[in-house]
Amino acid sequence: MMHLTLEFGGGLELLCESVKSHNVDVVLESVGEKEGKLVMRDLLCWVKTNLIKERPEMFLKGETVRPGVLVLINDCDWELCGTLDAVLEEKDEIAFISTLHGG
Amino acid sequence: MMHLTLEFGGGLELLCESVKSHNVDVVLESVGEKEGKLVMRDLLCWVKTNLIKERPEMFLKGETVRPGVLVLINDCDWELCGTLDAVLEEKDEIAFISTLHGG
Amino acid sequence: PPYGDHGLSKELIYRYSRHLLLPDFGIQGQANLLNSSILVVGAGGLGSPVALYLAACGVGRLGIVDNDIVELNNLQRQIIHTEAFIGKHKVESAAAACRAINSTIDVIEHKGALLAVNALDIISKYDVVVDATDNIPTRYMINDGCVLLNKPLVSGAALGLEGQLTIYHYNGGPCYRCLFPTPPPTSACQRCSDSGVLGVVPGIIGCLQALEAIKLASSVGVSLSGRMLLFDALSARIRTVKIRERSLNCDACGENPIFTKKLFRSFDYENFTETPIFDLSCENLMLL
Amino acid sequence: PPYGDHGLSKELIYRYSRHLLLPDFGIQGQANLLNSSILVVGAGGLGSPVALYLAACGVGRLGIVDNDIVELNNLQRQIIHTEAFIGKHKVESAAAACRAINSTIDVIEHKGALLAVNALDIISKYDVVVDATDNIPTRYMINDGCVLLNKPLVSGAALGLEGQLTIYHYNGGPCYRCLFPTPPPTSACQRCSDSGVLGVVPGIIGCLQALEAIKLASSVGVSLSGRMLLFDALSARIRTVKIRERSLNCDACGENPIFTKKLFRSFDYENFTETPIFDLSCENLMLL
Ligand SMILES: [Zn+2]
Ligand SMILES: [Zn+2]
Repeated sequence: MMHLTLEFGGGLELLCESVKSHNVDVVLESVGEKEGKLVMRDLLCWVKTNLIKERPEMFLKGETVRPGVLVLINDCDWELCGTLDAVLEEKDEIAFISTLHGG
Repeated sequence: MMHLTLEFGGGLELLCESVKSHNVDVVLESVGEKEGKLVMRDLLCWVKTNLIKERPEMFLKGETVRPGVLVLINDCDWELCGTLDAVLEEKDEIAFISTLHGG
Repeated sequence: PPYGDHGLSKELIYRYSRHLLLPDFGIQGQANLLNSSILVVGAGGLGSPVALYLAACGVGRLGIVDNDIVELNNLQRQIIHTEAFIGKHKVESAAAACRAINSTIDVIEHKGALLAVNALDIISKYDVVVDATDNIPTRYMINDGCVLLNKPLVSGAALGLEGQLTIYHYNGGPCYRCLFPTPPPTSACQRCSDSGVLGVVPGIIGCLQALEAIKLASSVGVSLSGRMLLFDALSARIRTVKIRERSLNCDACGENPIFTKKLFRSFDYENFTETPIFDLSCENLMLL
Repeated sequence: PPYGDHGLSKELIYRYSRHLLLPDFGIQGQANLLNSSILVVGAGGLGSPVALYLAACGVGRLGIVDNDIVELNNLQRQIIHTEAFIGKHKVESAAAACRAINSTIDVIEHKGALLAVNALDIISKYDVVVDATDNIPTRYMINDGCVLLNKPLVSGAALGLEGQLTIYHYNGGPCYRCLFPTPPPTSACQRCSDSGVLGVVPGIIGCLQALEAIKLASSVGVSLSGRMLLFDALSARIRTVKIRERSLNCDACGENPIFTKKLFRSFDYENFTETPIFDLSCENLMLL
């Protein structure tokens, strides 16, 4: 089991009953394959199943997040950490932020 | 030896040649007594000796910081962590911020 | 309260429609704002955005206190004033700007300095106080007055390339004296007129003060009480730190406070802080 | 450049004295500002504080582009406009406000929309561009134009109770397309007119945009390039995150960019993003 903090912002929280911050325990058995490691690919599935209450197409497109969503692992763009293959560690903080266009 | 990040703000950086952030290694032997622990009391002495280049009276008054200086240990007011007796740990970040009054 | 039944006119619904659309704010938040009163102490670098945004958003009664006259060297940061108002009272200038943005709210001009003799009378007329002043005796005085009258205080400061922001005496949190029971040595007190300030730095802190005042007045969101925001413009670094709790020994808000309204009115804040309320400008240029 | 020898008149030295006193800014920073030119695209919620603070601080030439007319429901957040300007062009209103604060700078009015056909001509006249617009086709277009002309882009956005800020195409950092190579689905694009915005939120982001533009124009401090500031008003939480590097595959700034000036001028940004540039307001109210 891995304890993570998941955050949703920029409007994505509306998909999770308007709750922005979620402290979750992700059970390793239920996901992941390679040596019991939890990678972002697994987490996206877990989020879609467990947190997203409506319009999953506003969160995912194919196997990754939809265009216009920034993914941050411990305040760092997931593009710098391996995107879908980024390995997560206990107490990591993952944020999903929809980019804003208003002014 | 203990690695710490020390920050000075609100004008206190002027006492340290205008450098706001200092990555320092504090040698334990040189300070501290109780069981080799480094406490804030020791660190203030160390800072006064090693970093403050001018007007130490703008930093310390007696054995503590002068009135109007906030001390933060890992972004938390040192009043909540024991002030002079707060025990420091490896990689702690300690900030000394002079309060501002301008507007 | 006139908007207690959300009886907003068509015009007000249109004016504030961008607020009414917000699920987390909505008509209740707007009605709360329209029924609220906020006092802004200081119409300078911080007070400029505070007053403009509070007027624009629809605070029902907005009071502005200041003793100064608009000068050319204010205009680099005090965006509420224009060249046409140079030589006139800042309060008049600021009030005119607020009314030009929103003629439907009540803007009250308190011309003259906020002093211990008049502070309680003025503060008592408002729900929330914003400290946008530039000197330490006035900061202690506003704090003590807010504690005596049990008003939340949104306190901001800016100098050079840095800013600080918190809320005092709210929701069981600390007051200014809890953090700073002893005034700093006078040699540590700088004003913008002494040391300079990048104009947009008080702009940022002032906007954040306006936001916190709006949150308090509309009962929306989680306030900065118990936390302090520290802003460093050069590095674009902003962090929020946890500050101490209310002190039971505090002279203002502790279990045995020394202040009564009577003592407050005659308390000599300039002597207590060894600092004049009024700026002597070039004469007291200090390096730290 | 007229201020290249720091030849500031007595009046300008007095006007900007609070900047000149700053050791980290000083006369060189002020001279750089006075010699610089900044384009603000959008005179709405973000553009209001951007234009006011840039005018106040002494940017030598300040351009403002907007196609809109001032409406009453703008005044809840667009503090550069007043009731007296309702029905008039936002550019005229904003320029008048900037000139009233600082008659010594050059304020240029670009009335009408920034479109692919005219963007390069307009952007090419300025050193720094501030994106203070409210729609996604224009955001892609400004980005591509800034990359083609090699101008740094200070990009801010605000909606609801949140704001975002970064700098694109500066100092080897990423551009907007590096982060967002594919436009989001139209159902994910909201405007303030659709979903509402707390008025002071664009105020805070706009002031931070002004600061970053001033830092770029004056060559002072460390910019937000490579980092993005995320602001949540309800919790008063501000954090700065590290964003990806420039993408070598980027259509705009990569090693084999698809854009030429000619292609840019005829590129259909509305079709690319499946979003209209001009707001159809109530007709396209979307919930997310
Ligand atoms: Zn207290
Ligand atoms: Zn790019």
